[in-house]
Amino acid sequence: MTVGLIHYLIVAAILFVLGLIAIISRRNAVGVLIGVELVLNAANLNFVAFSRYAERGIEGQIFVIFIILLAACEVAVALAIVINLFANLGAIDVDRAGRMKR
Amino acid sequence: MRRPKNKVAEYFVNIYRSLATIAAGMGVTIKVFFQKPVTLQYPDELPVIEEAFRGLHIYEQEKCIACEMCVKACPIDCISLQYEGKGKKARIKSYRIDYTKCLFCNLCVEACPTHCIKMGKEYNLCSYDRAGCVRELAEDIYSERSTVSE
Amino acid sequence: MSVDYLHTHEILVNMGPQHPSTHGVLRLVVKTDGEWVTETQPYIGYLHRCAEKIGESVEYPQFVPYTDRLDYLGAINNNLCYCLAVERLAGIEVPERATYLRVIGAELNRIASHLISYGTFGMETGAFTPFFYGFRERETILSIFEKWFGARLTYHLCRIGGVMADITPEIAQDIRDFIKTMRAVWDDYNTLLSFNEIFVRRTADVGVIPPEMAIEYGLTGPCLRGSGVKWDLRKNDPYCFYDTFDFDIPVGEGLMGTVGDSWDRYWVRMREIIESTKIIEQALDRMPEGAIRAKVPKILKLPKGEVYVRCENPRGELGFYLVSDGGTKPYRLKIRAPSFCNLSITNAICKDCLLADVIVIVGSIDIVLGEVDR
Amino acid sequence: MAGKEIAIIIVFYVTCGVVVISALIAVFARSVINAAFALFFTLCGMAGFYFLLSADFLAIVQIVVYAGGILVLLLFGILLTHRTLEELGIEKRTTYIAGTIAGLAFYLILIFIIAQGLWHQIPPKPMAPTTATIGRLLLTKYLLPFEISSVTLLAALIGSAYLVRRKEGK
Amino acid sequence: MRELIEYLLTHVPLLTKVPSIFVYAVFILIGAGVVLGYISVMVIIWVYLERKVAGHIQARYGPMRVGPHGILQTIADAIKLFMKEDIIIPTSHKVLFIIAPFLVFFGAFAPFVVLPYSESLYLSKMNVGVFYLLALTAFEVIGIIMAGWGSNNKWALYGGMRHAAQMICYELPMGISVLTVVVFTGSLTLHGITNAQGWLPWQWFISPLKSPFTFIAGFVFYIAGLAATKRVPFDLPEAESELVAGYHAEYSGMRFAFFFLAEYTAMYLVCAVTSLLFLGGWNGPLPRAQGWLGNLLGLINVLSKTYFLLFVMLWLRWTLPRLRIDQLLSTSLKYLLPISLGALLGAAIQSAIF
Amino acid sequence: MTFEEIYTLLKGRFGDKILEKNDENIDPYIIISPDAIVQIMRFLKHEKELAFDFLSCISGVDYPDEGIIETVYHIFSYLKGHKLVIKVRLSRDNPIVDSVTGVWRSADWLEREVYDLLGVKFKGHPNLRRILLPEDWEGHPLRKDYQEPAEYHGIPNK
Repeated sequence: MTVGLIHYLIVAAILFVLGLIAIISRRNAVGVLIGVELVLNAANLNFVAFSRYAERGIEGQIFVIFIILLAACEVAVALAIVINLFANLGAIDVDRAGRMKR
Repeated sequence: MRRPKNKVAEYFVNIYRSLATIAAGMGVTIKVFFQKPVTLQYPDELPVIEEAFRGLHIYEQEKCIACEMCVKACPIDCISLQYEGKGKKARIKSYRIDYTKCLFCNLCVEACPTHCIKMGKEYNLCSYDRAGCVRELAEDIYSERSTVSE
Repeated sequence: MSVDYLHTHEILVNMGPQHPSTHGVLRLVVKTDGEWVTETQPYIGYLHRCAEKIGESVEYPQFVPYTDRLDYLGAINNNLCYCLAVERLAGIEVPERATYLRVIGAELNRIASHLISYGTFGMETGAFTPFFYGFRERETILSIFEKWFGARLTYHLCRIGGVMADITPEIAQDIRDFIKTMRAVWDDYNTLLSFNEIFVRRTADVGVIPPEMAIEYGLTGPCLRGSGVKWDLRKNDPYCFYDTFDFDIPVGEGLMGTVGDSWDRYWVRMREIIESTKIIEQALDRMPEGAIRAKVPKILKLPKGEVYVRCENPRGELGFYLVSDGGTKPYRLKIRAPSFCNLSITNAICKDCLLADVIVIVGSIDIVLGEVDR
Repeated sequence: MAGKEIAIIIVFYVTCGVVVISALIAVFARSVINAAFALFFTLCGMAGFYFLLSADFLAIVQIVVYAGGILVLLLFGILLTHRTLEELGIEKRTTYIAGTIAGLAFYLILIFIIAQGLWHQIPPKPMAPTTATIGRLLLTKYLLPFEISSVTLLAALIGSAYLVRRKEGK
Repeated sequence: MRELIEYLLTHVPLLTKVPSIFVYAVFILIGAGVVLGYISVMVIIWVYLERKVAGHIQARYGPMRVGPHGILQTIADAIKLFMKEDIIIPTSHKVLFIIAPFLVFFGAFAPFVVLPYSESLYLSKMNVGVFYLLALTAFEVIGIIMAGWGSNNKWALYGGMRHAAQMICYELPMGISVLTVVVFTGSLTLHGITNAQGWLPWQWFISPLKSPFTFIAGFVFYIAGLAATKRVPFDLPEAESELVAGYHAEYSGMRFAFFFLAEYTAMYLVCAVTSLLFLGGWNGPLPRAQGWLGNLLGLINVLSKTYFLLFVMLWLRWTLPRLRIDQLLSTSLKYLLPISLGALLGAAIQSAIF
Repeated sequence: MTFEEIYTLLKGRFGDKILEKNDENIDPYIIISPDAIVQIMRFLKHEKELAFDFLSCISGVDYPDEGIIETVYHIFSYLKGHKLVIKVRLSRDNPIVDSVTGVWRSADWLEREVYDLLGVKFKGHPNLRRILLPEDWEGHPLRKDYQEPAEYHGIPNK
């Protein structure tokens, strides 16, 4: 029983689902961001695993680099929004974010 | 030491000034680094105690006439004196100074008409308990016990 | 300083009474928003030793050693001020030599006090070495004091009607040697700390006290002069022949930033060290021979009346308000402590600054808690 | 079985444990700050996976960017956006039930797909340094995406700085 | 290291019988133990040196009591720290409070795996060595935020946050100044970078003759390294006069010792990496040799350069005041970052032309 | 300006609010009526020729025999270099006087100290709390009839 592609896929699936649960359930905006990070990481793991165990070569890793980059952008912008949310509402509850429209 | 108005000039002046002043400061510290330290290795090397030093009191019992001037002069009532008789014939039973209170102000010495008390050079005040800080300066030379033991 | 920052929740931080840079047991309750301080409230009294109450229960000469414990870094100045108050009320004439000795002692003590202020201020900005250099020279002063009258911290030099001990030519030479080394190392001090770019940036434009504000809050001493007010009791309300000495009154000029910032207050102190050496030199040159103590009765009774005497201490204006009812003990002895009044400005200027600035500001005011709490 | 493979299996399962447990904490922890600290271990575990998958450059990037950058930003965000230190990010439990059920359902689907899928798997290539290859690919074949992403990053930075600046007259 | 193990595995008959995984495990443990022991010994020497240098700079002697000239003082202190009561604050977040010092220590300790001391004296020749070094600072950051948060003390939290802000800002110029060197060497391994420098001082990257840009980058790297190791003038996270002790205010005994160890280890690391990247590493004016003699000479070269840089660190520490937090950030973002970017650009142009 | 000139100026301006003067004392003083203190002080500070811009000291003196507490203000002028002592006599049982914090900001802590140690209440003071003694301390120690408490929070006095 060597470690193969399936193992990584299952781990990635677990991470993906956990991230999904966080996105659905958390009301704290930062908690939702943590969920997004988990989902992105799950995707990254799939990419890297495929790039090793499939015939596509190293391209998968390039995608991972772009994803990490996008994650950095996403967190920066999201945190800016969260802080604005906090400044306007005094809380970062995503359920109350609809009020931002005024 | 005004800073230049021009932003670009200020940028480079700041860099130059930081580096220059830091280097100058390092020059001072390295100079001292190679000089001989000025501190004493205390228990091995003892400081020179000057003649005028106001340390623990020295009491010359034979001169004491039990006039209580020192007791009155003390600002903090740290001297307690027990005696029989007055003047030259006074028998001093005890002369205690409470060093937990003493201010080392020299007022008792100045008040003494016969110069029987003065400040010594001893500066070690440590003691294991509060009671140890109360020093008995008078020897009990008049009691029976001390004459017998001699 | 413009305050433009991200507002978050406020935290209430208790700085002191046990904090490395509050000079003893000062307690500052600081309201912060991140690193920004929005409010500072000082709380004092942790070192209250009832000095005024004690003053009412001891005889006049017996209170002199207690004055040592007010501003313990400038003890001779306190002795001097109290003795001047008693002498003025009792009408005691002090011999000329004694007055010069008092001046020498007080000025040496002022240098020692400013050296500590130099060291601790450096320490508060994070530089440890100036502290040791300041202490190195201070030790020399203390050794001179020890040789002269035998004490290193609580001097009790001035007595009512004169001073305790005379100086020998040897001690006079020591003092002259010290002045020479002090002037030499003074430049090193400035290279190491005063003109260091980091230090300048930390202190310049921080805690600016405009002159009107300084007067309004009753600041005295280097804090007042740092704001550019040229006022020194030694020149403006002279005592002990200070008006006959040739020395300058350094005032803050805003050399590194605004007039009245922390750097100016610091720099006034540094320059006062040099001015004090000038006074000492002149006093040593001009000192006549003669008695060092006036004839004062053993049991001193002061006439009924009251007097307010103030002196220029290292930290500002020390005042003694002495009320006598004709007995051997003061009826009322009020001490106007300079640090106490200087400290009252903190919550007005420790606002909208960074946490590190609070420490610099409190350090630049240079308080001694023994005097604040009495 | 060769020693090296046993070692890989051990390392894989240990990393798996770290990742899954810390991810569980990250999702279900009551306090958001605990979740963020747990996420740190998840991210480090991911880097471990990348090492196992012979993507050494990616593993380092993962730690540098995720653990050193994004996570610290997240922590800043958490600490900046809470009124008091005590109530910091305590979540209510009620919303979790629905979320967990939905997640589990989705998980079953995923497992079903993974099990059904006919994965065309080749025997793993030997471990080799990837840095040079990635660098070359980024500057030749993927130059355009690379440049676009750098512009995106810049735009995101400027945008977020604009968003959090203090508004005039406030 | 791996070459050594493989050599032993194939040549020592006894080892071929046991499964190779055990041999690997044992050798990894031995390697870790050697590094740990080496660090401990070094830290003891550095702490002693720091106190001696501080003492003499401040016109005093420093430790003199334990052993001749106090050389056993640090050992006594270490024993004291490990014997002290281990206090865990009841109001703290226990888990974070406990793991934080180990995480910080791991972050400072793990980079030693890639540090070479000579051509053949090293543990691992990781091909992303320099990046690996930078990556591991993340552990330190998270560990310190954890310590600050877990202590449940406002001063500690301030310390943790300050450190996080500081690290985010100073990693950038640090990484970019490393890239300035990498532009010339085309290699991310410490071996490759060191070997690209000759054995005379003007062939090192610090020399303006070789490239003025790496000369600047060397300074930037060293200053950023000072900030990364929280040394004066960048010691804001533990600023004594402001934050009492910052993030480790609530730690005592052994846990405090771990922070202490980590700080000094990180100091050594920055000095060693600077010496490898910019000061020629094991290349030096000493005659070159092969085999164990070469290793020894390399070790002497690296250590002497490292100790020189370390002395400069101490010297700076006992000379300078501390920056304020806004000045700290602007030093990095306004000064070091543009300067290092300029140096990188210049280096790229230089390497393209010549 | 000499003391006499200041006195005549004040007497001319405020009339019977200026109760008494004593120029035999070393520091001559003026006793004024407590109800006009803020006006008089403000006049002293803002009048061009007087310009008493520096309040150096506020002291309280307890005279139990006469049943009064005196509050003494020592004021100086940086501009003119002259000085003045102002006294206010208050009844010992209920000493209340208007605060001069509105005139000089330095009066803030000085008045708090007098309140703390002698129990003089300053009307209009923004923050009249104890300053040197703990908040829950009883009595005002500098009054002549003050008795030391036997213990404070279980800490014996002797």
